[in-house]
This record gives sequence, structure tokens and C-alpha cells, in this order.
Amino acid sequence: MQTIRLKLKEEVMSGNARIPVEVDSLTPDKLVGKNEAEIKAVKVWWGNKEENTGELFDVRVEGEAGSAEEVKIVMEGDLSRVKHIGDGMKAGEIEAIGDVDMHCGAMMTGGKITVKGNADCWAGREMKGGELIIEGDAGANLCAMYRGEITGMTGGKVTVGGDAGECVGQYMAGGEILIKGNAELLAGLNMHGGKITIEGDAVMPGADMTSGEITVKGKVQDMMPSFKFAEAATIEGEEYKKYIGDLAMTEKKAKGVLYVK
Amino acid sequence: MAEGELLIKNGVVYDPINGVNGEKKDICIRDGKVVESVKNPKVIDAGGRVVMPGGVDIHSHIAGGKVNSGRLFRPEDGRRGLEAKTKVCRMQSGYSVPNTFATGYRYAKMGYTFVMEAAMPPLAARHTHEEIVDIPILDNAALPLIDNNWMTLDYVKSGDIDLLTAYIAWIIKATKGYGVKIVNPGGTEAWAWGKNCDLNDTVPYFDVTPAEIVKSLGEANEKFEMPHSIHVHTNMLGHPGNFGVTMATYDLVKGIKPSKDRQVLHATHTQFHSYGGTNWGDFESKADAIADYVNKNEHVTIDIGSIILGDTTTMTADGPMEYSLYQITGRKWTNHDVELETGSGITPFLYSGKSPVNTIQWAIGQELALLVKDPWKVALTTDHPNAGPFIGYPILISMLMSKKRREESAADMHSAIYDRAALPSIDREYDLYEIAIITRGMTAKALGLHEHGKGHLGVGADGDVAIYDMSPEERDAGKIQKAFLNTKYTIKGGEVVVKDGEVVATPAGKTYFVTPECDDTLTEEMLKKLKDKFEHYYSVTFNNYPVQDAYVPNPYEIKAPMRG
Amino acid sequence: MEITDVVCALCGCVCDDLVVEVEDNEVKKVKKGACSVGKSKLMGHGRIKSPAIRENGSLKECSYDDAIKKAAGILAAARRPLLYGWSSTVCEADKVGIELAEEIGAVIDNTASVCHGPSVLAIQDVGLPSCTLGEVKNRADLVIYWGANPTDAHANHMKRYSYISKGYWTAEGKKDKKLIVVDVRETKTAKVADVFIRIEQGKDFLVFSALRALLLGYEDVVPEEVGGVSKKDLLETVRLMKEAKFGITFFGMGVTQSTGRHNNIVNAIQMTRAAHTHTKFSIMPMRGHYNVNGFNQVCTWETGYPFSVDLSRGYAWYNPGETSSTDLLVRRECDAALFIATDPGAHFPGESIRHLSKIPVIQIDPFANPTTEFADVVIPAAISGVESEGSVYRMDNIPIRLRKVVDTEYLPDEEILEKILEEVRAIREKEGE
Amino acid sequence: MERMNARLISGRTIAQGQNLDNKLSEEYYNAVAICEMNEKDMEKIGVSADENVEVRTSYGEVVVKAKEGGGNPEGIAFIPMGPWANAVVSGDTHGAGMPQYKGIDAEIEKSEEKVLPVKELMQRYMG
Repeated sequence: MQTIRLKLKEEVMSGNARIPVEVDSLTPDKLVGKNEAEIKAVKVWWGNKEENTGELFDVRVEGEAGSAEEVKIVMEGDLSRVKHIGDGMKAGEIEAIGDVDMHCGAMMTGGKITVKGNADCWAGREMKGGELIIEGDAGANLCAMYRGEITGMTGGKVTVGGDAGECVGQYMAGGEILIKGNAELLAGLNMHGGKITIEGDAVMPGADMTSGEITVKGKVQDMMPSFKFAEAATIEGEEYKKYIGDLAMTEKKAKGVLYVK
Repeated sequence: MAEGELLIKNGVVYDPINGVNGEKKDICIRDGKVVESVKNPKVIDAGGRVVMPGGVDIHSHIAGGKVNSGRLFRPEDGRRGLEAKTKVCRMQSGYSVPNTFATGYRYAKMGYTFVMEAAMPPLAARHTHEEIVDIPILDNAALPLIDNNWMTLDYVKSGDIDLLTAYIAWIIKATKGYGVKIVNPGGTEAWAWGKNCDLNDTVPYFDVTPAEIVKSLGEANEKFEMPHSIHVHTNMLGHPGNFGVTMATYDLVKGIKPSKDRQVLHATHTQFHSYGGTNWGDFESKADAIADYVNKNEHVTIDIGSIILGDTTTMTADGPMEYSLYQITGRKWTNHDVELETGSGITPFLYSGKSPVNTIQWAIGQELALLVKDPWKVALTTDHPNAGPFIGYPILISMLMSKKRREESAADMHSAIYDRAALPSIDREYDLYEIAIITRGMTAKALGLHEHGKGHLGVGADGDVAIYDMSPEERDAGKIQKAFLNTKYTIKGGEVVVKDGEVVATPAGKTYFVTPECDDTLTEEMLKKLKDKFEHYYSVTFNNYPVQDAYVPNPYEIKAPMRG
Repeated sequence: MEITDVVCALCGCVCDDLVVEVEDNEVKKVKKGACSVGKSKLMGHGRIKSPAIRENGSLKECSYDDAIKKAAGILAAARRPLLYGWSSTVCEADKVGIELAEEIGAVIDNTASVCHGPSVLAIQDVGLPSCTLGEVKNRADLVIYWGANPTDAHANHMKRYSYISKGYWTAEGKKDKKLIVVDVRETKTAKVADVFIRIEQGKDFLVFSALRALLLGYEDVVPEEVGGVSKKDLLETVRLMKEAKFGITFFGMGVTQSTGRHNNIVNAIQMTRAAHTHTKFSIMPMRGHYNVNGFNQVCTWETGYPFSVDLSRGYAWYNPGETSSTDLLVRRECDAALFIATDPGAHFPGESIRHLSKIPVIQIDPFANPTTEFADVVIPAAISGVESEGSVYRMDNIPIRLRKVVDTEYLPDEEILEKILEEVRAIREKEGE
Repeated sequence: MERMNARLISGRTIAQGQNLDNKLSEEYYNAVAICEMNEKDMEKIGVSADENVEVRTSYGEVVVKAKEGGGNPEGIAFIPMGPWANAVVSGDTHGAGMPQYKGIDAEIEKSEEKVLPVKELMQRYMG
């Protein structure tokens, strides 16, 4: 096992402007086999300039790894303007201590990311596999598509310990999302596969869904007026109403399932 | 145009307009033009590689309102072609709908130096020209849409061919256009009410038929010595069984005498119009019937509009066709009807080799190229981006040149190709001379551009040259494809613009436009009616309508006198 | 001297039949064609007199050259600059702006970001079945304004193009048409409507979905009331939509700026698609500034994307919500900003302005405004469409060329930007980049 | 006299548009530093036309002049787009780039404070 500790230097975020650092080049699969000096020389974008990782982060490497699976990256410091943590990651593990910025775990295909804090918008965007755990809240567009695409998340598992913003799982086609808190407007928008469970409340869930499954364990505010009640159902011993929708997409396409209390 | 002298030696030259078929031959260029000899030139050693005139694309959608709406609504396509700026090049984006810069660079890398923008809505002509100015390297022109215009419909109805002639002269001048473009005649006007027209249907409220429109515009076009014939997208595009309508349309203009030595009608993206069957279930290729017609007649040329498998962005002034396509896919759909003139529709589409219909479509385009015997009657296109992006041309070239490659591809596709298409049974393989014809010689001639220095390397021609990194003996389809994607050199007006597959210079292209010279008395009479249309029905004024000179900073004017 | 066919450089209507009286190089009168807002623009207001640079808290007048040098220095040194505005100037200037953004690795964004940006996002999701305004004038027998109040925001819109205009199949003007207004407030537009539907604030999305379900024939699932609208009113609206020969929905910021944002527009477009299964139906955003659309057009053909384009890596990264001005400023990402033909001081949320007061700001504008209060470099410009010409795009994508009606000594936007770009390149060359 | 809860909306008006190029003027101030409300709401908080109200949201507070009408139903208040409205709107774009200019929960009550002119209003952001 190898642990790569990357601590963002304080001065990076000490100016009037908090310019984001973009770290899509710092995933276990991209760093495996590199020594400390080599990791320090990996380029990351800071605004419109590329900098050496070592210029922006304190880098410490412990242990050795034979493959990406054996690499764990621990990110520390003020990560609230560190974007693309684990973006495109294939294997291994990332632990981010604190709040992280946008696109955490975007397009990841494998491995595990744990965020010990909140994650800003587009966490898990177009995720294909692996696991993303956000212990705090998630911003908008969690596990959604990129603009214009018709496919969002296709695989993997995402757990949010707190609340999630608007459009959770938009255009989701596969995989699983669990929100332990509330979800804002339009969870599961355009969903056509996969499963979303919201333990708290949701607003207008399931709009334009054509397949997949959403379960809201808390209250639903503003139920979509274009869903059809199908039957009563029991899940984990509790009574739910099962709705089919969204009929606004035409009856032929409306194969989405929405369980509400 | 570059000043100075250039000598390209040791090339194997394919210059069909001048009958040069694979001859080892020097090419001399001075001040941007091909000359007999040079004295103190910069020398490029082609080293036995294939040399052709710069490519001329007869039909492509690269600039203007609907192209840009295609880019705008497809950020997901944009990210499939991102390239950072370099010291020479601006940023690039897009695959099926590349930005203007990428459009110029990628065409130039394939050895093309002229592209015809195939559909310009007159009311939005300024937009087309603004984009064209931003496309580096390529010389260009644009065809204004003239067939669904209320002025045209009125004159066709009243049978005033002379006044129709005055109108087309005016609108081609007002738009700085190149010729007469016809797209689903009558059908686009009908679409403004959500309807469509077959060839002999009556256009709602206008009491004319598409057949009458095509015939009248065919006659009117030949009143001038226009470099190009009418350029026609026939009715019922994309409908199973449409091949009959296609041939009936060709027949309409059979008796018209061309004003110059060329076709009377150029039929575009013919693949989409060569369909048999009665529905998508019994859909089949009728490329053989269309090719047979073209083989037996001299008044029609075609371009193939061949499919490139994969995702693309379809776009056409044929609004109802795009609506049908969107109804099949349910994907995003943009429509933009243009008052008194035309319209457009745009929707993304995935051509899949697993689909029987797409597979047959894929076969049809290539069948057309292979079954039309005389390559001077057929042009290579993908109707970019409708049947696929232009960046797929090298794939098509390799297919046409290699039966083996076609067989390998067919084996991976839906088996319908063996039952309902002719492609697997065709043995013909194109040679490089024929490829040069369908990508530059024929296209330049059909557009009348050969008289203006395009599509050949005779003395006086533009110094536009493509040097492909392959020997004439190359038979490996993969290597052929690679060579046609990125030239060893592309030379534009005597200046090296691509070297070893990289863009090294980005001069501005010229815009070719035609000035039909119409009789003043006729024009005056026509203007009375036209001004009334502006007064009551257009939403812009007559004086703000024509494209100002500022939009064509690099003009090349071709005068078209009235036929004597 | 009377000048005809003058083009109004105010709102997205881009009226092009104005008649203007000019004497002694001054607009004396707008005789025809303009609404009161357009007229006010043409008649003119007090100008920024001279370029200026802020020193010790106050603006000191300087030469164009000095201001341009100062601006170039700020931009060349910035790590995350924002170039914003671009909607009340011409496409020629926008093009130079994009080149400048590319040169310095900036984020370039226009006012669509806080106006119809959500509409663009919606179009990227579902497309836009639409048409030119002349189509509406000639054919429409049903006009819907949803969350739009043209009487206040686009004063000539109904008269020139929609409800009141007369065209080929609408020779009797409004007698041949029905007008439906959907809004939270009973606006002046609502007062002249045949049908006014008052909707509960923020519930547009639900109402669109209900209308879609009804248009597709699923009356049984729709509840008795949706978003403050009774099922009876919804059914009546659907009846009018189906019976129309040519219907059009114009929507405004009532929908784009409310809860749901772009997804409200997605749903409005989905409603149009559902209506299109019965009859011809189109939809159009009521674009605000006269060339807000033009910037989106130019930016799209040059970068591939319409607005909020981040060029920091040398290629375009487009992601509104991240690369949009409000997010960049509220999140304090930018370290310098250039504003052209716009006024964030008046039109951005307070949180954004708080950050702007802390970073160097360059303003290019003919008029002093709240932004001038915190700008560090102020560069006065000619007024496009009055003092300089150029291309603009109407709300329906029609390109029109603005005319110049009087001369000026102020530099046009395009030239100011070219000079800044030239200066930036000189600085970079010196730095050996 | 009480405080009311309202949904706040901002947007264009003719007078605001006429003074777009004239924002440091008296005319702009008069046209834009206002809040239109339903008459019943005004009665409820005891304010009459041309008296001042303070509008408070989670994002800030601002004093503007009360106006009758504007077609607002009870519970809806309207401030023309401009610096006064923007003192109280939200910059959270919910991942879409657009601030919340319409539909912000606000509290409104009568105020004896003056309506700040543009320059003074902008000063609040400095420092």
C-alpha cells in the first residue's frame, strides 16, 4: 500500500481571489509508479497557468504500490476551491478531508472516493463505476449529465450523508444514489435507468423520467401532475404509493417508477 | 495568395480536368497561380507522392444560422473535438458541428481548398457570410434558397418566367450568393403550417406544385450564363419509396438547354433520395435505378451524400423531414421557419451499423458512386453533417478504392445489406484518377469553377495543391484513409498551409459570388411586387435587407450575362 | 437631414424602420418607428467625458493610450480574468473580445448569463421549435406571453410582430387572434389579453407538465388544481392551443429567473412539442438586449459554445453554473474583470459586487453608471447604432446591420479592444511567452 | 403596524428602460428605487404610497419607496431590476448560472430610513 498525502498550501487560497486548482491529473491511476519528486512535477491547472503539484501542495509519499489499486491519495487543506478531485479515476482510493469543489468523482470508472465534508456541484457527473461517498451535503447536478448529453450516471454507487441540491441524477441511466437527507428540486429528472433513494424530503421528483426507480421516504412537495397512481406497495415494512410516469413523455415511454408515502 | 515562386517536383500528378492521370510532373506556381515555368523558386520535393489539385466540395453545411444552431444546441458534440490554440491556430471544437476555425483547418488538412456552403436562407445571408469570414484558408461560396420564396411561388403560379428571372437575379445579388438552391420545393412553405408536399401536391394557399417550381426555376436559371445549374434537394427526402419522385424530378428539366456546357440539374445528397420499399420494414436500396437514370441521361449530375457511421447532427431547410426524424428518435429538435422564404430543422442522429435501415443507407451512398459509370457525373459528399461529418471523407475514399474494405465493413453490419442492397455484389474499385474526379475535377466543373482556376492545375489555375503522403501504388485501405485525412502538404494560392498534417499558415479565403445581369425594365417591374412584400409581410425593411459589401471582405465576382 | 431605415439598438426587437432627424451632427428627433425606450436611447444622455484611471480612490482623467495600457497590464497579469458584457455592442467587437479572451486565458461571458442563459441551457437539452418574427406576424392566430411583459420590456413587440400586427393571413390584426398571458402579476400586457392565467410564483414547471399531459390526452391523471391554476382553465388553454392554426409562445425572465430556471424552459419547449402533435406551434425567448443573441452566435461559431466559456486551458470549457459570471464572482474566483457595454453594478446580485470592489475592474461604456463607482479603469466608447455601425442579431436570429447616424470622436468598442489586445500581445512578447 | 412576508420579484419596467443609459440620474432613482405592492398588503403594514419600506431577505436589506399596484396579488412584491433589487436577491445559481432574481422570500415593513441614492448604495459594497 502507498499513501500520497497532498496538502494544499495556505498561500494558494490567501488572496482576494480564490482561484480554483484543477487536479484531474492527480488520480491513483495517474500517479502510480511515481516517486515524490515525480509527483511534485505533475502539472495541475491553477487558473490559466499550469503549475507543478509541488508548488501548490505539500507532497508526502508513504509506502509503495504495485498498481493503482494499492494507491490511496489523501487530500488536505482548504479544498473548497479544488476542482475535479478524482475526475476520470479508474482505481485506487482518494480521501478528501474537508469541503471539496466541483466535479469530484466526475466520469470515474472505478475505485473509491470519500469526501469528509461537502461536495460542490457536479459530483459524480457521468460516473460509470466505483464508489463515491460524500459525508456532508452535495451541490446541484449530482451524478448528472454534461450539458446536452442524454446520459448521466451509468454505474457505480453514490452515498450522500446530508442533503443534495437540484437535479440529482439527471439523465441517470444506471447505478445507485442514496441521499440520506433531503433533495432539492427535480431529483431524477429525465432519469432512464438506475435507482435513487431519498431518505428525506423531495420537491417535484421524477419529472420526465422514462425508466428507473425513485423512492422518497420523507415528504414530497409538489408532486408532478403527470404521474399515474398504479398501486399500493410495501417497502421494508412501510406503506408506499407506487406511481408510474412521466406521462408528459407519452404513455408509451412512461416506464419510470416513483414510490412516495 | 502568396507572392513568389514555388516548384513542386517529383510528384505523381492526378489532374483530371487536364487529362493528367498519374504522370510524374513538376508544378510551377508564381504569385499564387500555376505557370509554365519558374526561375528561382522555393522547392518542395513530393518524393513520388500523390499530387492533386486542391479539393472542391460541392455541397457542405459549414456556415450560417442552422449550422450555428446545431453547434449551439450540441455542447456534447463540441467537447468531442476540443483542441487548444497554438501559435498558428485558434481554438477548435466539435466533431459533427466543428467551430469555424476547426472547419477551415480540418478541410485544409484533407487537401481541400474550396467548399460550397449549400444552403443560405436569404433573410439570414449576412449570418452565413459573417461565419464564412471566420473560416480560415478555404475559398468558398454559398447557395441562397430560392424555391419556397413567396415571390417565386407567385411567379410560378402566374407563369411569368421572365419576372422570376429578374427575381432570382436580384436575390442572388442581394445575398452575394452563387446560384439557385432548391430544397423540398413547396414542402417547406407547407411546413410553415405543419404540412409537407409531394412532387405533384398543391402548395397550401399558393396553388402551385413542386414540379412546377422546379421546372420554372430550371428554365429561369438558364436565362443567364450561370456557372452552376439549379442545385436540387428533391421532395420526400428520407421517405421509403422516394426514388420514383427523385427520377420524376430529374425528368422535369430534361428538355431545358443549359446556357453553358454543364448539367441542367445537380441533384444533391442522392443517397437520401434513392429509397425503395413502402415503409421502414421493407426499406431497400434503389441506387441501381437512380444510377441507371444518370447513366442514360446527360442533364443530371449527383453528389452521393454517403453515410459515415456514428453520431452526427442532421440539418436541412427541409423542416418536415427533420420533424419526422425527431419523431423517430425523440431527441432534441430545433426548427426555424423563415418568413416568406424558407425554414430549417436540426436534430442529432446516430447511424448504427446494427440497424438494418442505417446499414442499407450506408450501402446506398457508395452504390451510387460505384454504379454511375461516368465519374464526371458524381461527386463525393456526406452532405456534411447530415450523413456524417466531412472528416469522414477519407473513410469513403478508402471504401470506394477497396472492395476488400467494403466486404470487411459489411461483415460487421446488419445482414440486411446482403438482401436489400447491391453493395456486396459490386466489384468496381475506384482508382486515384477517379477519386480526383469526384473530389475536385467533377465538382469544379459542375460548379463552373474550373473557368475560375479551381479544381485543376493547368496554366492559369490557382496554386491550390494537395500532396498526399502515399505512393500511387498504395492498396492498403487503412493507409489510403490515413493519407487522405492529413496531407503531407496542402498549398493554397501558392502558400504552404499544411505541412506533415499540421496547419502552418491560415490565410483568408475568397468568397465567390455571381452577379446575374438582368434587364432593367424587368427588374423595375419585379421590384414593385417585391417592395409590396417588404411593405406588408417582411419584418425587416427593403433597404436593410441586402448583404452589405462589408460582409464580403475578400470578394471574387463572377458575372453572368443574360443568354444571347 | 432625415435618415430612414435606422435600426434601433435597444432591445431584442431590433426595429429597423426608424426615421431620425439629424442636424449639426446631433439627433434632433425620432420621427417614426421607435418606442419611448428606443427614442430615449437615440436622443442621448450624459456621457463619460474622458478615459480615467483610479488613483487613491478617485478617478483621474487620462488619455486613451494610458487607459488602454493600464487595462492591458491588468489583463495580462491576471490568472483568472473575466470578460463580461458584449450584448449592447456589435458582433465585430464581440469577435475581438473572444480573441482577447483566448489570448489571456479568460472566461468570457455575456449578459445572457443573467437573462436567457437558462433558455440556452434548455435548448441544449431539447432544442427549440421556432421561427422568425415575420412568420408570427403573417400566420399566428394564438399568441401566448408566459412570464413576459412586452408592454414594459419590448414595447413594440406586439405591434410589429405579434398580437396587434397585421400580416398575410392576419390582415385584421388582433381581430384574427387570441392572446393568452400567463404571469404571477397582472401586468399591463395581461390587462389587454383575451385570457389571463395567474400562476402561483415558482410553479411554472408543474403547470407546463400538466399542459403536456392534457395535450397528449391524459386528462384523468391531472389534479383539479396545478400551480394555482384550475384544471378547467388548463383545459380551456389546451383547447385554444389545439384549435389554433399557428400558435406561438413567447417567454421571458418570469420563467428563466424563477425557481426551476432552465428546466422551466425545457418544459415550455416540451409543451410546444406536445402542441405540435396537433397543430403548428412555435416558441421564442424574448431576448433582452439588442445584440445579446449576436454575442451568443459569434461565441458559438468561434468557440463552439454560446456564453460562459472558460478559455483558461487554451480550449473552451463551457459549464454555466461554474463558468458563469455570477458563480465566478460570488465564489470569488476572478482576480480581474473587464466589463463592456454592461453594468454589473446595477444588475448583479450584491454578493458579486462585493467581490468586484476588491479586484481590478475595467469598464468600457459610453455612460457612467453604478459600475463606474468601483471601476479602476474607465474607457468611454462610441454608442453602437448611433455613432458606429455593425452587425447585430435580433431575438429570432435575424442578422441586421446597425447604421451610424452621427459622427463621434469616441472610439468604437471594436477599436478599443483591438488596441488592448495589441498591447497585451506586446506585454507577453516582452515577457517572452 | 406589522411586518409582512412576501415573495419578491424583480424585472423590467418602461421607466427603468428609458433611463438605462442614465442610471446616476434622479429619473432613474425615482423609477427604480421603488417597491410595488398590493394595496391590501400596504394597508396591512401601514404604509402609503411614496412612504418608505425596508425589504429584508437572507441576502441583504434595502430601503425603497412603496408604490401601489403593478398588478401584484397579495403576498407578491415587485422591485424594478437595478441596484436596489439586487441588494436583496440571491447569488446562488443552483448550478445553472442564473441568480435568483425572482421568487425570494422577503420581509417588508415600513421604514423611516432614507432611500439611498445609487452612489451611496454602491458605497455599501466597498471596503
